[in-house]
Amino acid sequence: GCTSNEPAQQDDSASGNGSAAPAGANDEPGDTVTIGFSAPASDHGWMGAITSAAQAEAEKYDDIDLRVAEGTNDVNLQISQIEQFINDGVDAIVLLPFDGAALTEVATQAMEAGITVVNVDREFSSPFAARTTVLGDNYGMGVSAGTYICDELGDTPDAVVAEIAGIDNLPLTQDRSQGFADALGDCGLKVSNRVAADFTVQGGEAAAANLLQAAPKIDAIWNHDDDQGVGVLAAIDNAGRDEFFLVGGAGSANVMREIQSGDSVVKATVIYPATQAADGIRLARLLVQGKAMSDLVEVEVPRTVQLHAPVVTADNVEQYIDTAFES
Amino acid sequence: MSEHHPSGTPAATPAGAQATEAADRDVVGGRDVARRDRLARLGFGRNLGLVIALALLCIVGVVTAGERFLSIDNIMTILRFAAVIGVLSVGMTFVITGGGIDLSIGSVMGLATVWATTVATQTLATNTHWLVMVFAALAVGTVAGLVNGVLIAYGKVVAFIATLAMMVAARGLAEIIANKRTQIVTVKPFLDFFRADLLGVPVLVWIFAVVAAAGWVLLNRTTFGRRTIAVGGNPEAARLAGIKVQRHTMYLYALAGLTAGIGAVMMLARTTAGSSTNGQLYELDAIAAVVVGGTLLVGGRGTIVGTVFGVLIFSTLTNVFTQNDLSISAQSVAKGAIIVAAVLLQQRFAAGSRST
Amino acid sequence: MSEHHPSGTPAATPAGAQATEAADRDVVGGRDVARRDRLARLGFGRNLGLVIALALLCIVGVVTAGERFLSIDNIMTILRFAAVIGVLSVGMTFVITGGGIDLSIGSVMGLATVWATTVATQTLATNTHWLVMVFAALAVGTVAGLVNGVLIAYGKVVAFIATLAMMVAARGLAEIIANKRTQIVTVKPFLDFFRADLLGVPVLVWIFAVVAAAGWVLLNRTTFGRRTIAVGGNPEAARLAGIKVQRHTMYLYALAGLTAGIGAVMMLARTTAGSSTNGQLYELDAIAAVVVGGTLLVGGRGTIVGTVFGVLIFSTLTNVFTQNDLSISAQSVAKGAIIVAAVLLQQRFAAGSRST
Amino acid sequence: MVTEDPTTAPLLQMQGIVKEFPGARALDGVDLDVRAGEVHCLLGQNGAGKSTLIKILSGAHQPDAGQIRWRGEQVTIPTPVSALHLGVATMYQELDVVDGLSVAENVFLGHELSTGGLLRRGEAHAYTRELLRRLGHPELPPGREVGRLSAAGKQVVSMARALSHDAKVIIMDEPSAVLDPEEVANLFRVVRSVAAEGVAVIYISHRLEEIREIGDRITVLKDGRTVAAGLDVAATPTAELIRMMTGRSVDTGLGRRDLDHSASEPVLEVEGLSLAGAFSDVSFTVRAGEIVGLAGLVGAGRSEILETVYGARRATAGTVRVNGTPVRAGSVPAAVGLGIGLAPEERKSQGLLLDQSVYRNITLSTFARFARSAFLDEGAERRAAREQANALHLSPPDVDRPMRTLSGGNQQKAMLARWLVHGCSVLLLDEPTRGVDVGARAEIYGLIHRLAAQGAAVVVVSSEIEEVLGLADQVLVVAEGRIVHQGPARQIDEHRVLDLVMEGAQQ
Ligand SMILES: Nc1ncnc2c1ncn2[C@@H]1O[C@H](COP(=O)(O)OP(=O)(O)OP(=O)(O)O)[C@@H](O)[C@H]1O
Ligand SMILES: Nc1ncnc2c1ncn2[C@@H]1O[C@H](COP(=O)(O)OP(=O)(O)OP(=O)(O)O)[C@@H](O)[C@H]1O
Ligand SMILES: [Mg+2]
Ligand SMILES: [Mg+2]
Repeated sequence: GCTSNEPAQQDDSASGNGSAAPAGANDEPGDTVTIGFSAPASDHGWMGAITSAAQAEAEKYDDIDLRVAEGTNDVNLQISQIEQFINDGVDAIVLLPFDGAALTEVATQAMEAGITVVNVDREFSSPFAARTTVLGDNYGMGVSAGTYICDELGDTPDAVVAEIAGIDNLPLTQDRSQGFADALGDCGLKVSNRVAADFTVQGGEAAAANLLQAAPKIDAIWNHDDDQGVGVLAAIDNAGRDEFFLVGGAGSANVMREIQSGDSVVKATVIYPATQAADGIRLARLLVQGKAMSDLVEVEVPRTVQLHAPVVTADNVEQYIDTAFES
Repeated sequence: MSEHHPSGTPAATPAGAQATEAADRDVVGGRDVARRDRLARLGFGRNLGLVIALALLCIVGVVTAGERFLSIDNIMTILRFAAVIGVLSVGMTFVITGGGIDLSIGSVMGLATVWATTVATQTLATNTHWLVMVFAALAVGTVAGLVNGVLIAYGKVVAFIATLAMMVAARGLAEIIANKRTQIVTVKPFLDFFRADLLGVPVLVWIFAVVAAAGWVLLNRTTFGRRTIAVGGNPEAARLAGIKVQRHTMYLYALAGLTAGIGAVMMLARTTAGSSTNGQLYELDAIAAVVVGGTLLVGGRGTIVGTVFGVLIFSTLTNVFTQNDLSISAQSVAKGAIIVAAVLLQQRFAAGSRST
Repeated sequence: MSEHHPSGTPAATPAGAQATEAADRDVVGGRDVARRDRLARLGFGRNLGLVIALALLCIVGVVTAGERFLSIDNIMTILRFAAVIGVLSVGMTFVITGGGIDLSIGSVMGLATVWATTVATQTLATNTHWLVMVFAALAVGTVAGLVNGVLIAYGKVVAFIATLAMMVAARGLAEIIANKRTQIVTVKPFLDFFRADLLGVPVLVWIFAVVAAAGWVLLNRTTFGRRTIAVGGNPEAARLAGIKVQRHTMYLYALAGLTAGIGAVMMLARTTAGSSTNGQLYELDAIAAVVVGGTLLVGGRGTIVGTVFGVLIFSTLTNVFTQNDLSISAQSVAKGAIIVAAVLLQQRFAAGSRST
Repeated sequence: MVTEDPTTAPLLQMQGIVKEFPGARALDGVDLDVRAGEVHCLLGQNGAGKSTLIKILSGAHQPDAGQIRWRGEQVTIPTPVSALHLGVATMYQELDVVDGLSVAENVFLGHELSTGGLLRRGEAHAYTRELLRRLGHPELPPGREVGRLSAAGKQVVSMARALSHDAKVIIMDEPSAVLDPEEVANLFRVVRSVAAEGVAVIYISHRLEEIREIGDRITVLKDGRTVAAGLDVAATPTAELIRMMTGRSVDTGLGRRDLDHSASEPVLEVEGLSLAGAFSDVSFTVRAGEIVGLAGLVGAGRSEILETVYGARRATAGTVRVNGTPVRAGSVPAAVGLGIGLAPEERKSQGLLLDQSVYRNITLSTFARFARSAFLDEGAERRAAREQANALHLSPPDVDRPMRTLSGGNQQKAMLARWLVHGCSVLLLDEPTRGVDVGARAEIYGLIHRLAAQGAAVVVVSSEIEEVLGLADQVLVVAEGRIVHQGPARQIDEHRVLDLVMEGAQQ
């Protein structure tokens, strides 16, 4: 059941999962807003989609001048990019930091220089570093995945649950695992095998191959990331195993098609929106132009927007598949 | 300026005190060295350290993970896991034996997976034959290797730097081509062929075996191999003996590129997807395997058997770690320690088999 | 690690053609080369290629980004960015000049940032003085370097492999200590000190300048530096001249570790956080800078001025790229091409300054 | 013979020195005594143990047994530094300078003039300048990078370093191997002057006439044992020395060859060959069976001429023909294909794979010919190599051992064997006897003659003018990259050659 990889969907995916399209006065062109954008290396599908969606979002507005300092996993370099934005006097910075804590100081500097900073996904360690934060819910993602597995396996108390994490030394991975463990704990389950990959296909494949070998019988697997999921599925296919079901993470179109097909081990995936940065761009524009989110909040843009991490299953996949990102 | 080398040989290298002293140890008078040499060439003496290391690992595996560790399934898992790096390591063995180094093969492999899975290539493959994809991957690998080779042999750019540049550039190019997406393999027959088993052994493992065997023959039984050893051992002497050193050097990198292309095909079969992240850091794994296997990093002496052992040791290690649910971090620390231990062990036995 | 070049960078082979032509025909060695020698040592001839490369980059910067590029602010941004890698590169220059290589300094730097920001260290630092953190970072770096040094000098493990093992192990250890979390610096005075400006120039840049100057003096004006060249150029001659080659080699890696420790302090100041991901791949950047700067990868010849230029070229490059909104992928491709171009340019000018 | 009065009492005594290397006993009970102010020569064949003995004396190796007495007191010399402190300075056989450092830095390497680690460069330069003046090379700038010096220049640096130590004993291990006659004379002047100051010099050389000229007493080693100690130079005939070294008598007399080859076919024709910066307009012809010798000073460009004929360097002008066929310029494979062979000057670094077996070294140019389509036939290679090894009396005759374990003379024979297996019509030999002992030397001479007799065209370069004159039919004198004389060897003598060289150098 593999499907095509045509890049088809960018434009509509940018509008987010079902949330209202921009409407009303907020879309009226205003003064041109120069926005600097920086994110970690877009070396896999989700992160690639983050950047593409942000760019596509900016395209839609004539009054946004987007400057993309494209991704890096070197915080030293990312700091330097923000410094350059400050030097250049951009109006706003949308920043998805490789490491929130490490970028906090330079973001604070930007705020002090009068630049509107919108923090995306990985949170700064100081509330003064950003005007608004758009957060994915990593802990919630783990909770969603764990809760789903609990629902499915609740009546098998000694079920074997395995976990294939992403890059293990990122705080977000730790948050996801924590949420997962907490949710499993609620129904008396625990993670019996845990491996970590690196958000890449090859990493997912290698980790899964060894995991399947180490655990002769599994009931459920949660894989943090649908990009590495391509490799994970290849490994599962290779091992010829199907006694378990797999829950994905992030919500790529590919995985949703697997869910839709019904004959795959993938039964569900937990969405982690790849449109956060695009949301950030919109918010930055509103903030600089002094507008509010008129269709939602009358006075000013809120300080924090936390996105939901819904579980996609065969029952509701139709609702999400059109807006999912291609890995 | 010129260098009149004090001690002639390894001196051409800055390898330092250790090289000189190792060389000293080498000066053996006895006449029955010859027989031992021959034994060593068969891989007994020289690889004893490696055999012991691998055996120890297996014992640890059995003790901690039980019989499951020695099951056919698990052994195939280890071998499948070893196969891709193994093929790259065979190419790397040639480059290192020839006195060079290639930091780019991981990236080049990634680039080849991406190139072979572009819409254009896959459409062509669907319309004609899946061999088109194989050909694309091999061609990309070989061409990248050739570029390395030309830069190093004719441009006289130090191998470390030329291939470092290629590593960076190939990764970037792969990202541009893939547009940061994971490109899924849609050519069914390709997957059917490479993901199959043959006589109970996965095709991937067969490929590794064939590449290793071909590499062994090439290095030990052909004029190409002899030239490689000569070029790596003393390039000036090789040149003055009439060997086309520059051209041969170029071939060596092209060969490494070719193995990267083969690795790419295997990677595609294994992961069913082309991605610019494929092969990241594989070059370091391959170098570690080659050196742990006993090939001299200064060139002039190489062993495919050792390399295969080196690869197996590392993949068994990972397997044992996973069986025991060890964290990746602890794995890293242990891996570092084991690399050093393996090299020390290997040195001890290699020296032993040579001098006593 | 060492390299046998197919046809030889100047020092590697005994009779490289270009080398011979460079020589003068006087029996024991030459006439008016002396003055040129002095000029070259001041860095004019030898670094001409680098100066040109940097100037070209700046011109590109100004043309594409306008005057903003030459603003004090932007120059400070470049320098602040260059500072950490710059300090590591100075240490790397010593190791490479001494005939070795260190693949671990990036990881060691990461480990040092983690160690210096553990709750224990920071509590101690809060209760006593922020120097405790500095000391912790420097100590961790130096000890890791010493371990490398001992393995290489006394254990006779090839530098490439020993430091590769350290790279893997240090990263793992850092992850274990940090428990995969980012540790925020809470010691205010530490940040106040290192994040300040002095005479309009950031303290980080001062540190880089001081380290570079100290490195220059150490390499060119002290016994230690001259012995480094001897150890890298001809270890056997160095040994016979009474230099304790092994001990010196060990010191070189300890020195590189120390610079990794200094880099860690700077990184902490810059990011206000210790993390096991800090410094990833910095070793390759440092090596590229050192070699582009003109230090021979085979050892025996090194230049701190060149290294500083190398670092500045790469950080200016990144800056220009960002100014021009170039994608990282395109940057990678360009970076690869520029590494090769810089080395070729550098070779040409270095050869030129020697032979005419 | 040796009377024990205080003035001639031994400064240094070595007794029963034994040194074992894995697989080889290099020294097996050596005695040596050296007096202040004498030039003590150490003689012995390749591999006799001379270098090993002096390495023990200089702290580079540790003896397994035996005693060292310094002014009558027993001492141990655990490191090179302790040797230097004792007053033993050494010029090693293999050039021991560091290319990346300046002359002065090399001179003071290991005992730098420094204050708190900071170098005192001015002082070091002044002192070095003084030493160089003393060595007859005031023109050499102390700041010059040693990598740019010729081999002779490096030897001077090495010597300056030995002198810088204010030593009581200076050891010179084959210092003259890379020097031409003028430089050797210069060296001897220095040796005499330091000896006159009461310093003992231990001098090693394979050139017996040098020993005659400079030596006071001689110790002869054979197979790691002292076979004669403290012989008086004047009182010992050369033939006797050779007999002690080799255990047999060797005819070293190189007469003059007096063969006329004008009737034979020209095999090698060189016309107007030039290499920018090295030599220009070199023309000569070598006929079948003829030996042509190139004489000249070190650095005259003789090696370059050979290497250019061979295609290892690309000529800037001129042609080379073999049996009438032009050789493609700058291509070694083309030259080898046409039957040219070169035994390069620096055997170890330019000629041999020291870690590979002897047979692989011998077949390095021919293994492809033995191969059946790309697949090696090592059996055939071994047989061919063994055949040549036996014909050349390679010792030991085992072709499977690593090249590194052979002595210098035998390594040289293996180089020649390579071209014998190949079957060359033109042989270019650069310093074929450098560092080769008398016994092996005679064999190599015989071999060269035999090759010529079989119809090969041979070109020989040697820094020993006597050797060139003795071996060759025709002599070319090279000075400053030009041929200044060409004629039959029997019509010229050593003095005339030197005169020609000097004239040529002045022009
Ligand atoms: N480091 C070493 N390891 C093993 N054997 C050695 C070593 N050095 C020397 N030998 C052996 O010891 C013997 C004596 O060697 P040595 O170099 O002292 O001879 P030599 O008299 O100086 O010869 P030459 O005239 O060629 O310089 C030789 O057989 C040599 O192969
Ligand atoms: N490898 C080298 N590097 C630099 N200069 C060299 C080199 N080889 C030779 N030269 C220089 O080239 C010139 C010719 O040297 P060449 O070696 O051909 O002389 P030669 O007559 O063969 O002397 P020798 O007896 O030392 O071999 C000399 O000035 C020498 O200094
Ligand atoms: Mg000797
Ligand atoms: Mg010569």
